[in-house]
Amino acid sequence: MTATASPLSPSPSTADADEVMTVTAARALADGSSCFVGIGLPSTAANLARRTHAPDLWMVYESGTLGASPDTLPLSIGDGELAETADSVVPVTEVFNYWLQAGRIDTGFLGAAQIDRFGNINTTAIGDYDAPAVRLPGAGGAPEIAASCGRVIVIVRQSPRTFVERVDFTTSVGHGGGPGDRERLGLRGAGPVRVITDLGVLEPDPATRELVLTSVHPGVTAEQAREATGWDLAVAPDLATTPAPEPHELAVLRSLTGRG
Amino acid sequence: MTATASPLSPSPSTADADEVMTVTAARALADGSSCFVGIGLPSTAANLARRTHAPDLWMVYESGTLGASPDTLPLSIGDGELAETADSVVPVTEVFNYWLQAGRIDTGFLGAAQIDRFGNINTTAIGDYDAPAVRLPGAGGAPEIAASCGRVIVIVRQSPRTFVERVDFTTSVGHGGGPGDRERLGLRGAGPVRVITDLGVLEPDPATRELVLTSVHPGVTAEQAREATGWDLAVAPDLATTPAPEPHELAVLRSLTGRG
Amino acid sequence: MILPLDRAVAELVRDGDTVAMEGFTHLIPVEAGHEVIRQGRRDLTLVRMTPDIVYDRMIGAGCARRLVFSWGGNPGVGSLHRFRDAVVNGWPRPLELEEHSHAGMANRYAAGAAGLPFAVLRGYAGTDLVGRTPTIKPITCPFTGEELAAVPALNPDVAIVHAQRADRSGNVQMWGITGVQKEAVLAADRALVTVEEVVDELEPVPGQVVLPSRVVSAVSPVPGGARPSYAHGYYVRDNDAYRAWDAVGRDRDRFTAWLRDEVFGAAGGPRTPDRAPGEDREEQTA
Amino acid sequence: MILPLDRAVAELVRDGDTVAMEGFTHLIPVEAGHEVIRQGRRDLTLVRMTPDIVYDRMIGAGCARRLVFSWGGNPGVGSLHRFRDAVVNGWPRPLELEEHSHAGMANRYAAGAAGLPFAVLRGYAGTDLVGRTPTIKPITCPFTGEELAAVPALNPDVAIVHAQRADRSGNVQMWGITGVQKEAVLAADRALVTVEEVVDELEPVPGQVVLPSRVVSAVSPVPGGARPSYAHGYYVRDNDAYRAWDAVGRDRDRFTAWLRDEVFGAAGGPRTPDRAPGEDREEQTA
Repeated sequence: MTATASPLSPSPSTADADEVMTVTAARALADGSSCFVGIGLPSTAANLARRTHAPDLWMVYESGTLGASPDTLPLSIGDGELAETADSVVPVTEVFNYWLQAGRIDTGFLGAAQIDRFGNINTTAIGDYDAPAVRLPGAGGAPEIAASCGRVIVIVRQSPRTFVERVDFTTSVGHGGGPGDRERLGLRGAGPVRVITDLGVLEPDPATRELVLTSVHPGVTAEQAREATGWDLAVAPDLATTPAPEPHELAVLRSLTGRG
Repeated sequence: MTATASPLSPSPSTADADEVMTVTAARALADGSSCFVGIGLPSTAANLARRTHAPDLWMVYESGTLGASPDTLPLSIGDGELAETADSVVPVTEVFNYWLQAGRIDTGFLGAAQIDRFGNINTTAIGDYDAPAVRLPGAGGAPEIAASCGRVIVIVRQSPRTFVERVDFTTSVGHGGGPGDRERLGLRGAGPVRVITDLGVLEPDPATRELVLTSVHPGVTAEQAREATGWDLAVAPDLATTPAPEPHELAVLRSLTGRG
Repeated sequence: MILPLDRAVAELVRDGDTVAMEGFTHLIPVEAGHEVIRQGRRDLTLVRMTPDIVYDRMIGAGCARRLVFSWGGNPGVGSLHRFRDAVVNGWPRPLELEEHSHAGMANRYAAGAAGLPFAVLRGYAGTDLVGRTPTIKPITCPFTGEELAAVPALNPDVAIVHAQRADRSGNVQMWGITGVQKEAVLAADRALVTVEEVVDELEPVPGQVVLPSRVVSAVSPVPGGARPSYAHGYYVRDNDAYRAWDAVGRDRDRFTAWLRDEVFGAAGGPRTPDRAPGEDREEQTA
Repeated sequence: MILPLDRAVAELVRDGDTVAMEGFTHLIPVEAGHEVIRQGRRDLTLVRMTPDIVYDRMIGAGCARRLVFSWGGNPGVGSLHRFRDAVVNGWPRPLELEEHSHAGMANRYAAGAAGLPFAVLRGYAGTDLVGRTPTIKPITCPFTGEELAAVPALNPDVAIVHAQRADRSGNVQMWGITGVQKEAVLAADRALVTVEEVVDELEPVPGQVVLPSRVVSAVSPVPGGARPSYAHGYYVRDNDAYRAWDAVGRDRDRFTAWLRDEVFGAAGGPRTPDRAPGEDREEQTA
C-alpha cells in the first residue's frame, strides 16, 4: 500500500499532495454512478476514476455533454472531445433543468475560493461584494450543483485563507448554519459529504453538520491540518490515515496530467 | 374571372362551395408570412397558397415541423412528409413556447364545431359539459393559436347549428364579449379577422367586434347566409361578392385533393 | 434491461397507475397499448396529448378510469368513438376527464421532467377550460405583475414510448417528429421503450433524440410496434388504417370482435416480425 | 441578409444596447466582438453566461457599462483580468454587475425566447445572490405551496452568435455543443450570426440546431470567427491561446498594445480567410 516504485510509475514513486488529493477524490466515485464534473481537479479525478475502478462512471459536463468519455483531459467544460464522445449532447437549458434540477446526478464536484466550517462555499468575491479585494469568477453552475446533486464532494487545497470561519459571500450552500438548514431551504441533495484537501479529508459531523477532520493523508499530522484551517477544526476520535495512492492509480493519473 | 373551362381544369369548371371556401382562405395568406396550419381545410388552403401566389408561405405544423413543404397533402399534422421537408423539426414544447407563444406566427387557421357572433369557438362539447350531447375532440393547440397568432382565420361550413348566438363551451377566445375583451385577457394577437364559410366571408365590426357578413360567394345571397346563421347576422352595407376561383387555382386545388 | 414486451408490461405497468404513452402522430406505442389490454390492466389514469386510436382501444377495453389529454380525435379522420361512448354513455365504464390545451400538456411534461412542481404559460385566458379544469390556476409575474396560467407538473408512474432503435445497453435513439417523448420519459418514475430494432451501435442520425439508458427501465424489441402510426425510416403512416378505424370504433359489437380477434387473438406476447401488426390491416378494415 | 461583418455590426449594434454574445466554450463569436470594439460601441449592457476572453477584451476596450453573467473566468486557466480590473478599479470605466447562476441565466433566456416575462427554477435558495441580485424573487407554487425562485426573461436588443454554416437565404446551422444560442437568438429583437461558410444547401448533420432565416437579421461570413474558441468540424479549441491570454490580460499596457495591434491593426472589416484570426496567436503570446 506504500508508494513503492513499480513498472507502471516511472517518475517519483511517492505521490505529491495534489496527487493524493486527486486519487482520494477519484476513489469517492462509485462505478455506475453519475457525476457532474467541473473543470480542473474534479475533471481529473473523475477521469481517473473512469480509468481505474469506475469504468461506467457517467460524467456530465455543464456544457450539455451527457456521458462524455474523453480520451484526454479537457481544458474547458466544453472541449470538442466531450461532445464527440458523449452519449448525448443536450442544450444547456436541459442539462440544468432536466438533469441537474431533476435530481438525476449522484455526485457533484465543487471547488472553492473560500469554504467555511459548515461547508458553505464562496466563489464570488473576497471582501466586500461592492468593493472586493479579489473579484472571483462567480457562481456558474455551483449553486444548483450544491442544491440538487445527491451529494457534493469539495476538492480544495487547505489554508487558513481558504478555510474560513465564515465565507465572505455564500455562492453555494453547504450545510448553511447547521442542522436542518438544507431542509428548511428546500435543498434536495445531501450537500457536502466530504471535503478532500491536499492534507486530508473533512466530513460533516452527523449531528452538528460542522466539518470534522476524519482522515489525514500519509505523512500529514492532524496539527498541520488544524493550522491550515481558519477555525478551530475538530478532529474525529477515530482519525484515519488516507490510504496512499496505489502505483497503478498514480501511473494512470500521471498519464492523464502528462506528468510521469 | 368566371369559371370557364380551361386546359388546366379538366373536371366541372364551376367551383363547388368547399372549393370557393378553400380558395378564398388560400388567398388570405400573404407570401412570405408564417402560418400555423391545422389539418383538413386549413392545410389544404395553406398548401394551395404555397403553390399559387405565396411560394414562400412558411407553414408551421404543431408537431414541430417548421417551414414544411410537403409534396402531397398530409392526412395528419405529423405525417413523415412534413418532417422530411421541414427547415427544422423541433420538440412540441418548442413549437408552442418558442414559436407560437412568442408571437412569431402571423396567421393561425382554426376550424370550429360552434362559433358565436363574437368569433368565440367551441371544439370541446355540444350541450352540457358534464353530460354532453356530442363530445368533440377538445382544445388541442387552438386556445393558444387563438391567443397568440398575429391574426386568426376561421374556416367553417355555415349552418345555424354551427353559427350560434353563444357557444356552449369557449374552447378558444375570439373577441370575447366585445370590444376590449382580448386586451383585458392579455391576448396578444388580433384574434379572428375573417371567418370564411361555404357561403361567404364574415369579419368583425371594427367597433362592436360582432361578426358581419362582408362578402358572399358567387351565386349565394345574403339572405341564404343569414338563414344559415343562428343569430341575427348583420350584413355590411358594401357587401361584396367573393371573386370566383381562377381556373389555375381550381386546377391546383384539385390536383392537391385528388379531384380533377 | 432488454425484455420481451409481455414481461416488460407485467413488471412496469400496474393497476391504478398513471400511464403516459406518447408519440405525436409519429412513433405511437400502439403494440404496447395492446399488451396492456391483453394483461387486463384496470383503473389506469391515461395521459396523452392526442389520445388517438391507441387510447380509443384501451378505453374501449375498459383499462382506463381517467383521461388527461388535450385533443381526443382520430387525426385527419374525425372522432374517437370509444372515447365518445365512454364519456357520453359510460361504456364500458365511466371515464373522468382532465382537459388541457396542447401547450398546457407539453409544459406540464416539461415541468415534470425538470423536477419543478408547475409550469407557467400564456394560455387558457378567457376559455371555459379555466373553470372546468382545476389544474389550471392563475399566477402573477413577480416582475411585471402580468397574470399568466400555471399548470402542475405531470409525473406519470410510467411512460411508454416507441423508438427506432436501442443499443444493447438500453440507450434509445429516435428521430423525425419526436414530440414530447423525451419529456414524458424524464417526467415518469419508470419508462418502457419499444423499439424497431436493437443494434450494436447507435450510428448518429440528424434530428436524433437519445435517451440515455439510465432513464429507461426496459427496452422491448417490437418491430412494427407503432403501426398504423409510423416509424420514420422504417415504415410510413398507414392512413387507410386510421380511416378504417372509424367504422370499427363506431360500433360496440364490431369493436369487441376486433379486440377479440386482433388483440387477444395475438395473445402470448408481442407479435413476431413475421406477423407484424401492420399486416392485420386488411382483416381490420374488412 | 448576408452582409460583411462591419456592415452588419454597424446596422445591428447601437450604443447603449443590451447585447448577448453566446456560445458555451464552443462557437464563441470572438471576431464579432472585435468588430464591436473597432466600431467604438459604448455603454453596452453585455449579457453572457460565461464572459470568457471576448468580453474581457470588450470590457477592457471600454465598450461595456454593465455585465449580466453567471461565470466570469478564463475557462481552465483562471481569472479574466480586464473584467477584474473594471470591477475592482473601475478601469477603463466602472462596470455594473448583475450576477446569476448558470441555471438562472439559461432559464432567463428560455423565458425570453418563449415570450414569457419570467422563468421558475429551484435555485439560489440560501445563497447571497438572493440579496445582491434584484432580479431574483421568490415565487410560490399555486398547487403545492413550495417556494421557488423566479427570474425575469432576458430579451436582448441584439444577440450575436457564431455558427458553422448558413445557406444563401440566411438559414443557420450549428452542431456540437450548442449551449443557449438558440434561446439567445429567439429572445433577442435582432440577431447577427457569423458563420464559417455560406453554402448552397445545408446538409443535415447529427446534433444540428437550425435557426430559420426569419429569426436571423444578418449572416456574416467570418471564417475562423470563433478563434481561439472552436468550430466543431472546422478547427479545434486553441487552448494555448487561452493560456496565453492570461499574461496579456493581466497588464493594462500589454492589453492596450494588443488591442492596438490585433484588433485595430486589423481594421477595415472582418479578417479575410488568408489572415484568419487564429494565425495571430503567435504574436499574441509573444
